Amino acid sequence: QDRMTVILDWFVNPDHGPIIVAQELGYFDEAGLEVEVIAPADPADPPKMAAAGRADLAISYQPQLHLQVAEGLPLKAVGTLVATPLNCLLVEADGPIKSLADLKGGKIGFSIAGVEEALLTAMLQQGDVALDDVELVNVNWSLSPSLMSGQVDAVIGAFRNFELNQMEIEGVAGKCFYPEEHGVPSYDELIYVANPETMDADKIDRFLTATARGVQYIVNHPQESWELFAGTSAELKDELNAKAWEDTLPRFALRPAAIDTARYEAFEAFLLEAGLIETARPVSDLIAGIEAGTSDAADAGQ
Amino acid sequence: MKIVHLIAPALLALALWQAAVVVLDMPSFILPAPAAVAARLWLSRALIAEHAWVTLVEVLAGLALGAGLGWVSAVALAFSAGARRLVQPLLVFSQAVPVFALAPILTLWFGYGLLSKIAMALLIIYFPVTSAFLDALLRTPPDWLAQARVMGATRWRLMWRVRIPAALPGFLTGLKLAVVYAPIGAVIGEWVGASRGLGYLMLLANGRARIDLMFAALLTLAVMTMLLHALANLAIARILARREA
Amino acid sequence: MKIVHLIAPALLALALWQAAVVVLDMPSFILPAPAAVAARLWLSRALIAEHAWVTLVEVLAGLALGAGLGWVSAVALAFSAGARRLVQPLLVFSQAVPVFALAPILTLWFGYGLLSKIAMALLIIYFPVTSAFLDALLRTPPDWLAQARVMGATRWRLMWRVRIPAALPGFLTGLKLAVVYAPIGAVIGEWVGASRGLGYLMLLANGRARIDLMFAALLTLAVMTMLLHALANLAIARILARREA
Amino acid sequence: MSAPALRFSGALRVAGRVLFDRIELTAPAGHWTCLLGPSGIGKSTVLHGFAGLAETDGAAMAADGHPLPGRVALMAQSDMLLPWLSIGANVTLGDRLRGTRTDADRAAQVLRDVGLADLAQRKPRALSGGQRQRAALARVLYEDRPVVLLDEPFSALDVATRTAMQALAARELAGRTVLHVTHDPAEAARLGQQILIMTRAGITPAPPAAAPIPRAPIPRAPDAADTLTVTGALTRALLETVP
Amino acid sequence: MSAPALRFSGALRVAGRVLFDRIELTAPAGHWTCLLGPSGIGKSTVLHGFAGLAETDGAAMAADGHPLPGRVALMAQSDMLLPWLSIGANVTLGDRLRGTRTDADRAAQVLRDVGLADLAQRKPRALSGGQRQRAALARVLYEDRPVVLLDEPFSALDVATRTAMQALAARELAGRTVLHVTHDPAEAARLGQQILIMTRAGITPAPPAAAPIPRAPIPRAPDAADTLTVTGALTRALLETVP
Ligand SMILES: Nc1ncnc2c1ncn2[C@@H]1O[C@H](COP(=O)(O)OP(=O)(O)OP(=O)(O)O)[C@@H](O)[C@H]1O
Ligand SMILES: Nc1ncnc2c1ncn2[C@@H]1O[C@H](COP(=O)(O)OP(=O)(O)OP(=O)(O)O)[C@@H](O)[C@H]1O
Ligand SMILES: [Mg+2]
Ligand SMILES: [Mg+2]
Repeated sequence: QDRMTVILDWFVNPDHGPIIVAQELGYFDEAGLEVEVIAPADPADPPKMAAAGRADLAISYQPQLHLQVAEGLPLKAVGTLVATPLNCLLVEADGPIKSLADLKGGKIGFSIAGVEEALLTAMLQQGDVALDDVELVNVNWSLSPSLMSGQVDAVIGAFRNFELNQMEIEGVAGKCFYPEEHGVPSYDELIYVANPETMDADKIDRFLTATARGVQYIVNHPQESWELFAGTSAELKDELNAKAWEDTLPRFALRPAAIDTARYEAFEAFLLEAGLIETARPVSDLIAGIEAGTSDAADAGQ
Repeated sequence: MKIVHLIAPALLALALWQAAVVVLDMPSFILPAPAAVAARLWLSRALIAEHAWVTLVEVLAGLALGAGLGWVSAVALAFSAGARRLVQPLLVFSQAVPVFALAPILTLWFGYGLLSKIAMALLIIYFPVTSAFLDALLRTPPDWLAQARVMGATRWRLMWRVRIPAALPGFLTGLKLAVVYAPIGAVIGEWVGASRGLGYLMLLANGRARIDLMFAALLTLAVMTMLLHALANLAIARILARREA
Repeated sequence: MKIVHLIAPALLALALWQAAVVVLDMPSFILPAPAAVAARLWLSRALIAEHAWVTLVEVLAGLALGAGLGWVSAVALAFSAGARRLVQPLLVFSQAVPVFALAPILTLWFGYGLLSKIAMALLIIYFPVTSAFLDALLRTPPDWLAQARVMGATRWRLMWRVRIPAALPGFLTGLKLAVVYAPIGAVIGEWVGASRGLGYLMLLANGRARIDLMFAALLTLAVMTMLLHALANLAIARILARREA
Repeated sequence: MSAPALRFSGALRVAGRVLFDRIELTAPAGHWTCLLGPSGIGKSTVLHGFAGLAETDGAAMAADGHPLPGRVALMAQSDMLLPWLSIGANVTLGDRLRGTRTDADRAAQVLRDVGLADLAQRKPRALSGGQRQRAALARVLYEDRPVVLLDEPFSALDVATRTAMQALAARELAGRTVLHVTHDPAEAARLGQQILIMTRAGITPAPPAAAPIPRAPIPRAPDAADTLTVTGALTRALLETVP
Repeated sequence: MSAPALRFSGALRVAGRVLFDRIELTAPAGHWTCLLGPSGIGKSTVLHGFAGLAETDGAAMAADGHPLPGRVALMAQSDMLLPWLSIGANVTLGDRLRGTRTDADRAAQVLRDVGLADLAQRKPRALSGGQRQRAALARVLYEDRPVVLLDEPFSALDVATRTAMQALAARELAGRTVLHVTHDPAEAARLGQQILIMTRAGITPAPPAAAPIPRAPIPRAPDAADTLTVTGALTRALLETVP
């Protein structure tokens, strides 16, 4: 059995379904892996720990990877966990904001992730609103409360599979403007990253294969897999997680080892244009297993 | 300490809380009503108790280590003005570092286990003890120092027999602060990366908008803090009452 | 205070820092080398200065309010054992509430402006001042109280002329702690919701993986804290030296 | 504001311990009473009783039936000066604790009387033991109360200063009810209009009839024959008290 | 460990103020020297000089040339008892500060000698003023040093206790160099083998030739004729010192 340490992006939640299910069903065992899953409180830490060699694998966000690589962190993407954006610009469904244009002069709350200004600039452009026309407030720990209590008109950084459900549970209907529908190139929200120098490609390979079986099981047995997931820990069993499970299910990457290089290329270009990075790097700097100059490779993880 | 001294402030707190909810029309996703939190506390009692136990262990460990280390440091610093000038700014520095900058460093050193959590709690508890005790150690009445000097006291014995006992009230002031900071210290330690403990539960509940659960955990933490404080206060009052009588 | 007393600890800190980086082989994205941070500090000096200014204003406002309110509360509580029993647990309670539970409540009341940040800083500063000062106020030497009683002192004048001056060292102990906590208090206040200030800058830099910028901001904060502390220490030493001579 | 007689009648207790089941003492109105006795017998405790500082259960009272608080000034056995106040400020402390007007002229006067005029700005720590005692004396004189309790007020003074201070106190406190604890028989002989000795057996008048207290007004001459006679008689009486 | 003579020769300073530009004092080896003088003149400061507590620039020294520290015991003007230690523990404090063995029997003995055997377990706060002073005396006796500095050691004691304590001190400190500050001429006449008076003019031997210090060993009888003569002569000399 090879030992392996995986750091999640945050505490265990339905986004991590495939890993938990693979663990519970013994898929890792069968792949000869003894996987230690660590749940941090701060999503900024896992990539650093992976880069520092403290973990074999970390879960991060694709937009973050671009920034981190630009800042020189020895990290590359090695797989995909959730293959669509989850982030969205959330407003109250019954509120005054019917279209992006209505945000002119409004307040938008965000919880710092680094790229929200870029996302907002692109999205607001579609409503002919400039970033200077809105007031940005870092609301850190209270994304949906600040929206529901009317302190801000919209929040960016909300996850469509959570905050929407959460508002529904609180009895306030929410509405998402999806970045990928409003001028932002589509991207993979949750990805696996590792330090390309120190990583053990074989272990990672086996890990991704096992999680692929996990995804398979989830897709085939949505109800059983939910019960399996919720059974791992008492605090996971609640209405919100149940709803989130359903909403996350179709978004899991069915082929975790596959990485869409085009998405990385496009997002790198997007960030360059937004001024968040100074030079566009080739995808070979972002994705493991891609030779420099072979940006047309479709699948890196074979 | 009569039981009414425990109940009266609790009732006052409940009244204030209920008033905040009703009068200020607080939405339940920001501040749930006491009744809702009580219900959640009852429903999730097993869950909360399990996590509270973890935190309590961290609190006690952090407190013992923090107070012990604070005591030792204050005494060491009291010996030498040079050390004080050199080290005190660094202690101050340590208090200015926010968790999120420290967390990666701590976990890199100590890993994700109990150690990094206790290190974090310690960092929070340590400072007030050291600071208040050192302050008191540097204020020994000069007449006593003179008398001890004439008696040929060695530096260490002077410290042990005169300066430390004379500074006891200062140490206890620091300890009282530490007792109050210990639980929040442990909770912050849990943010360094934990999957157990009240801090974890609160952060999880908050992130997933289970505000009633968060407040139930928070209430548990607050009660833990207040009980610790009441206990410490009682013990300290006993010690001081016996001291010169 | 000679200039060497400022430089020696700075050099020690730098040496420790450099040693941590070199000996422990700290990756630069977890703890950048001093030189890298210094370079960033210089390059981004305008940006950092702008945010530091915001934080400094919050720190000074929080300090003035926190120390002032702490002073007033300690005196009020020293008057009445009943009030103490009722209110002290609530003060302790207030210290057990983590920021993220408080943040939505604070911003709901105070909005996203300066107020909520000052409220947060105040909450952090207030407690050590109140606690240390109250402790000292309750320890007035009984002989002085007796003498004042014979002289027919009114309660308030007894407080003002005897108990408060006698407790001055305790207040100053609390104040020294407060000075150290004020900057981190302001920074935490900025996490509650802000678009300016060193706390915001640190969060942003952390989010953008610009660790050197984060540490440059952190260093600025730490230096601010240490200067405040050194200043307070100096002033306090002067006050105490003049007090009985 | 006439000076009342003082009467103590009942148990003498301190910190929960009973020193005497019953003790009787009367200090006549407007007169100077000296109280002597072995160390640790309870003299200071009696003074504290009249000052309202001991649990006396009403054993200590003014003979005129009015409450004592507000009419008493106490000079305690240790100086009780506040270390952060100058000597001048310590002298007028009473006024500032009561919120009554301070009389700067009177304060300057009493400080001059006790020989500390030049030291009014100093803090207590910067004084010698005898200077501190005189500052405490200045304070009790400044207080200007009808009942004055003095606990070994001149014990730290040299002969010359002590003689001068005794004369000062006798002059300034004339007409007040003074209860004065002292260990110095000569002092009692010079100042006492009544002299009491406290022993395990209780409080008894002294000296014996053979050497009655002189009629001369106080302060009496320290070297007058009858003063010396009383001193001798008192000394003998005190030497007989087994401590 | 033979007792050295003490010599003070130079400026007398306290807290940066110069009290005397130059002052001379010798306390002969193994003898008892009494120092009298007006309040505030600088007597305690001289003692502090020998105790190593004042900035004397070497003005205070032992005549044998060896350093004084370690050979001196000081009984200060205020009792300096540590309030959190019992009387018994206060008496043996010196040993515990030095790390030398405490002698429980000797401690019990000195406490019995000063009449505090029953109070050994009490804390200082629970004692009367005179009891605290005797505790401080017990401590200085327990210290057992060749040089002993006493600053008004019997000032808070009644006549009987004072007489007993004087006798005790004379017996226990025989053969040591004692420098004893006092305001009581009778005490000086009883104990002094040399008597000095400190005035603004400096330190001069007393009493005058007309009343020489008696040859009798100390403690002398308080009521012996020559003791009384010396007392009288000293009192006169002291009354002439203008404070
Ligand atoms: N800390 C100080 N700062 C300034 N002056 C001081 C200080 N301590 C003492 N003095 C002054 O030094 C002088 C000598 O003081 P010292 O205590 O030696 O007097 P003394 O002769 O012992 O008097 P007493 O008989 O009253 O005890 C006094 O006039 C006093 O005011
Ligand atoms: N706080 C206390 N607790 C217990 N006993 C006390 C306390 N204070 C005083 N005593 C005892 O009460 C007795 C009387 O004390 P008090 O101070 O009245 O004596 P005194 O006659 O003034 O003696 P002195 O002449 O020594 O000042 C003493 O034996 C003392 O030990
Ligand atoms: Mg007494
Ligand atoms: Mg003196």
